[in-house]
Amino acid sequence: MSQEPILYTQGLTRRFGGLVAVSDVDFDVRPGEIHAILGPNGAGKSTLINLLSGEIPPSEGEVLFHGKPIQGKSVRQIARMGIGRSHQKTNIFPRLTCLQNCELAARIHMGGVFGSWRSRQRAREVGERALEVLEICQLVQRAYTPAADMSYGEQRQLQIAMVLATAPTLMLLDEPMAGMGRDETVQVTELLESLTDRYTLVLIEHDMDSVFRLADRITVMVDGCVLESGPTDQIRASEKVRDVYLGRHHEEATA
Amino acid sequence: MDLAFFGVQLLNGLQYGLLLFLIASGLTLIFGIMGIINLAHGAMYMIGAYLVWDLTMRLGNFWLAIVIAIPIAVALGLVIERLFLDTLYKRDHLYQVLLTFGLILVINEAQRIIWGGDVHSVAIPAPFDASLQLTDNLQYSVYRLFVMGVCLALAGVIYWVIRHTRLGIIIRAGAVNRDMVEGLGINVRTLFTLIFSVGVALTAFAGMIAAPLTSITPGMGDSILITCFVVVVIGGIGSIKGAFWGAILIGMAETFGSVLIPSIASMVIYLIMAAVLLVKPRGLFA
Amino acid sequence: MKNFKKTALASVLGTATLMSAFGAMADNHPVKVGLMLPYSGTYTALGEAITNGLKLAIEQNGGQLGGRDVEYVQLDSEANPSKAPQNMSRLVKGDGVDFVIGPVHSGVAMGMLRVAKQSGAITIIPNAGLEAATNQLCMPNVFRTSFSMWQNSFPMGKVAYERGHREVVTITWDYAGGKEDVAGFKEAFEAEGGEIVEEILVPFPSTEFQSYLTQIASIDPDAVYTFFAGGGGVSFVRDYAAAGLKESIPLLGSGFLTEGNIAALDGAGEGVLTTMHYAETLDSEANRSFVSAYQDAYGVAPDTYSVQGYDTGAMLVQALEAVGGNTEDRDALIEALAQVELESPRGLMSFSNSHHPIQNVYLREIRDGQHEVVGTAVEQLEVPDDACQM
Amino acid sequence: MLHRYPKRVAVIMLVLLATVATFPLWGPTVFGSQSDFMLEKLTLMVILALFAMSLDLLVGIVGLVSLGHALFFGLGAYTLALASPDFDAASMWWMLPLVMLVSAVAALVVGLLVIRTKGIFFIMTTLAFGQMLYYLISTAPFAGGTDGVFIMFRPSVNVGETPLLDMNDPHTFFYFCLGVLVAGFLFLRWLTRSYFGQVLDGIHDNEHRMQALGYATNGYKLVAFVIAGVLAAIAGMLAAMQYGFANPAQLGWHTSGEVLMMLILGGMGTIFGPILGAFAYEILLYAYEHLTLHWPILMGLTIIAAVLVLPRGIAGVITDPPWQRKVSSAEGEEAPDDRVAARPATQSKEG
Repeated sequence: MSQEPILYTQGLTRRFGGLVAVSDVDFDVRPGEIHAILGPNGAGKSTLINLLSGEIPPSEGEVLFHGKPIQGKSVRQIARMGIGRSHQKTNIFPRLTCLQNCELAARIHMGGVFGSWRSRQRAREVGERALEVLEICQLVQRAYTPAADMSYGEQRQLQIAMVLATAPTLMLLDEPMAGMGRDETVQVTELLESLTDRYTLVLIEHDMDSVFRLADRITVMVDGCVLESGPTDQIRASEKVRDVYLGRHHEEATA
Repeated sequence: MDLAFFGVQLLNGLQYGLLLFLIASGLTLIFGIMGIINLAHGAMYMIGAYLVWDLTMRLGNFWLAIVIAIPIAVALGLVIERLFLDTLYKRDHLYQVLLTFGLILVINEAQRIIWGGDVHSVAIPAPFDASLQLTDNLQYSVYRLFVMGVCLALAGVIYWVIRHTRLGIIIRAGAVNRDMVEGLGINVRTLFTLIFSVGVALTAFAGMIAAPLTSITPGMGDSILITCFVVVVIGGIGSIKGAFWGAILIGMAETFGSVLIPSIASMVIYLIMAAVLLVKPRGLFA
Repeated sequence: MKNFKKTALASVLGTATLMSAFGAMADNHPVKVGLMLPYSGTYTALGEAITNGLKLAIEQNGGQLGGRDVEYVQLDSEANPSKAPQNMSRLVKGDGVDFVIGPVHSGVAMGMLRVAKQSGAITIIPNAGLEAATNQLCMPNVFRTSFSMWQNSFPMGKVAYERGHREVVTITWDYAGGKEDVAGFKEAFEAEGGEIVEEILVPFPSTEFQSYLTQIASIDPDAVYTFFAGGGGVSFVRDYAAAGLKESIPLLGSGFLTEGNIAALDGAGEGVLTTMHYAETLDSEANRSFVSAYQDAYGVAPDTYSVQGYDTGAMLVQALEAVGGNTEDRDALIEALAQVELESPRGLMSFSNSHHPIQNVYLREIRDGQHEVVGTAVEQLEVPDDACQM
Repeated sequence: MLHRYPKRVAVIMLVLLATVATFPLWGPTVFGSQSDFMLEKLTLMVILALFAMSLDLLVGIVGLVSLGHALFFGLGAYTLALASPDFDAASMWWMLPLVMLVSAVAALVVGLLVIRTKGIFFIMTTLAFGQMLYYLISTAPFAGGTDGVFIMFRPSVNVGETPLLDMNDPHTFFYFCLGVLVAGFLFLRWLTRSYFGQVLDGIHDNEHRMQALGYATNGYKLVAFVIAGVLAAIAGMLAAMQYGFANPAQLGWHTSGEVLMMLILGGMGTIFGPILGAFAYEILLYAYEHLTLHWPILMGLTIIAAVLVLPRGIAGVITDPPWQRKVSSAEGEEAPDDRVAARPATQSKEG
């Protein structure tokens, strides 16, 4: 894989008060791949994602998207550049219906609110786009249910649907399957698989099976640093990873 | 404006600023750690003043009065936190605003029932009841110097706690990101109770040592409250350092503003605040 | 003790009204007196003093007005001008009172008077000193038993000059009352040939005076004239003394600087000169008996506010005697009120065409924590009210 | 669905409207000699309802807790006071647009500064700006200072020379205010259900998410801020008209606090709640003042109780009655509060 990465970081570091959450991380994402980030809790995975999506500024180092630094750009500008993300906490608009959630996401990327106000045409396009992504995420039957009344799994899927609705070139997904049951996990895994041909994904996930099934490359983080990064098979084989990460992961699981 | 005059004004500004810092520090602490907006802060200042007046009347000794008043203030903070705020942390700021606004009404009226509506004052206590000759016709109360000293000392203590103790790390982390505090595996409940009581105590204490320098009247806290807000906004939320420099800035601004540009003296601090917000929407030290 | 005396008075009041109620004829429904005064907030003390004075005066008349019992409707003005019109309207239209007594605060007065103009309700102002009330606004149904800012400060202008002061600095709050007061002093002082070298305005209600005291010291005038009231007055006088200015630069003021708060000054006020239409130490039969009666009733010494309340009560007593308790014929009642002449604790007091008191203004010096009367600054002073001739 | 309420809400509001609107018919028989005063009080409640409703757009819908909303209320009053000719009635045809224009500009300027701040900061900066205007007005020589100013004539509503409405007639004025309130209500109802309203809901639930989606949230908040400001100014103008009196106290932060109380009593974020809240607050105040001179304690405790026990106010009781909570979809109702709960944390992360 010798393509130009669509996003990469150099010496990325972030401190909170005295505590170092991410330290000197070099990280890159190539077009069309699924790049998973593994690591025990508190390893700085979410902080890294937040840095990539520009939601928090780095203390040192920088993030380049399509070769351009995202420093100093607002979250919304970065979103408009084509980085879509979903959060670890279920992060939807509970009082709006499933469809409205997606419309909200689609509308801003299709001429904005006032555009829709002006022309019925635009409004219809937005609605179609929203239904489209619900289709992909198998949520059409729930279109008119308030998000809050949907099952947890569905809410997670809706969140992915919303990211899709913004037609991003890069999707950052923070534990999309967190707290899901087996079947739901499988369902979402399939959903993500169906996206691989069309989207580039950065994925934080605990669920080993899904990760090893989905990811093209994996970066393993421990205590804010990159422990090892490489193709899935390499990581699967790596001794270091097994000891340091899988070991701990086990304790956590059993604890 | 000759040099001596300028010097004295500098002193006035500094003294007022330091007192403001003492009052505002509690406010900013509570904001920073607990994310609680406490409109009743000014009322606490008033309570402090009335407590020390009442106790001085009874005991005839200002210092003794303070020693007894402080625990009362702490207890008051504790009760309020446990009784009312406990339920509010997970709720929108609006509820905090309203509840503490309700507290203002209750506390002010309670004050009137307990201590009445008359104006009171506390005599400047020995051994600081002397004064220095600054210029040929102007004297300066030693007690004001003492107050400055106390404020500086407390500022130092707070700074040290923030910089060099575990609590300090938590406080700093909390000011940046409250989730971290939970993350650090600390009993947040206890921490909050502690912080709030300390915050209230600081404010009440400010009211106590300020008592001999001002007149004790109903609603005396209301006007100081707004000034404190401006200080905190300028300094930056939860930042003790910000509160300090913000307070000094406001102290100087009010002192010199009132003399140099009297026409807009009443608005000068708000103009400064607006200017700061234009440049740094989160305050100078956030 | 205080409380005990309060209850005592209450019971006396109660029985008095009760007895008169028995001896009353069929058509004797009570006179409704509405009090719109601050019973909460900064001005509470004033509101209570006025209420006490008023009730004392009526109590001394057997708790009756013109042979009719009295019913009080007390409403907290909150000293909040924006609520004044609706509160006033509640008393007049809602509770249907025969008189409205109030307020303390000039801003509130403006709001009340707006409604008084529309409704024609008889209003007696027992404190608020805004000039407009009995001049520009000029309403036949509005009386004042207190003072105007001008009336208390004007006499000091002459006094200041006669005491050899030529260059004076004035300092007051940047609000209507303060400006009117200083204007009165300035008028008289400059007429005598004195000069105001600096007019300092302090943001209302700030009590942070240090920078201004420093400024005054650097100007070093012959004297300082000031108007502050309540806590502000206490703070200023104490800070002024603490800054050591009192010895070198005499402090003159309108009476409100120290009125009602002399205890809180604890010595800092000694030697301060003020002009006022009353002093608790006035050596007259009327005053002595008033002071003792007030002491007995409420267990505290009266101040100017109590007197203003007391005279308001006395005014009602006299006027309703004159009309035989008939509150229906408003014109007659207003006429009767305008004719009132009082042997008040403050001395002889009558009303001008604009329904403003014509009264003595005394020069007072604080000695051993009392306002000692140095002399009468002006006999029977009448305020300028060209805009209002009724 | 959001901003759609059970039938009974519409029914209650219509009954209330009918009751209020027909007061002149039944008032005299019920209150007798007091009915004039009661009509006056009712008019005031209607005006305050408009004021509270305007604040609800900020606090309840967008989630911006403003403690300086009285700024616009007072601004409306003073615009009327200062723009009215001394010896003649102004014309409503230009007075109303003027008030709206002035307040819109003011809201834009203030908004540009305060919108950039978040959470507690927003509360404190709005408060401070309110105080700034308060001091400006109370020290400005042209504005009558702390004593306030009279407005001797109510603006007239004429067609050509012939008066369309006699504003000095208490009944006409009452119906005029009621009309404005209803219009304001319908406008806000439409707005909250529009696409724009959807975005505001999104910002309220999770502004951060909205930005992540690519929304320039500050722009939307600013627009809402201006709309709220203009409505508040109209209420302020009516209030000043009613008694012909404007005073700096109308701009003070205590006024802002009071209107927030009306919001919590009525139930925020519902547009119709604040109307109930304004009525409830005024009635309580009237009762308490009659009850005792220590009324502030009662009022204070009422607010504290409302915050602790009835955070969603009267509206909450109507839309989701306690006695049938189990029946109604609990999480569907509670979830929003949880979102709100999550908010301060996110804000302090940003702030």
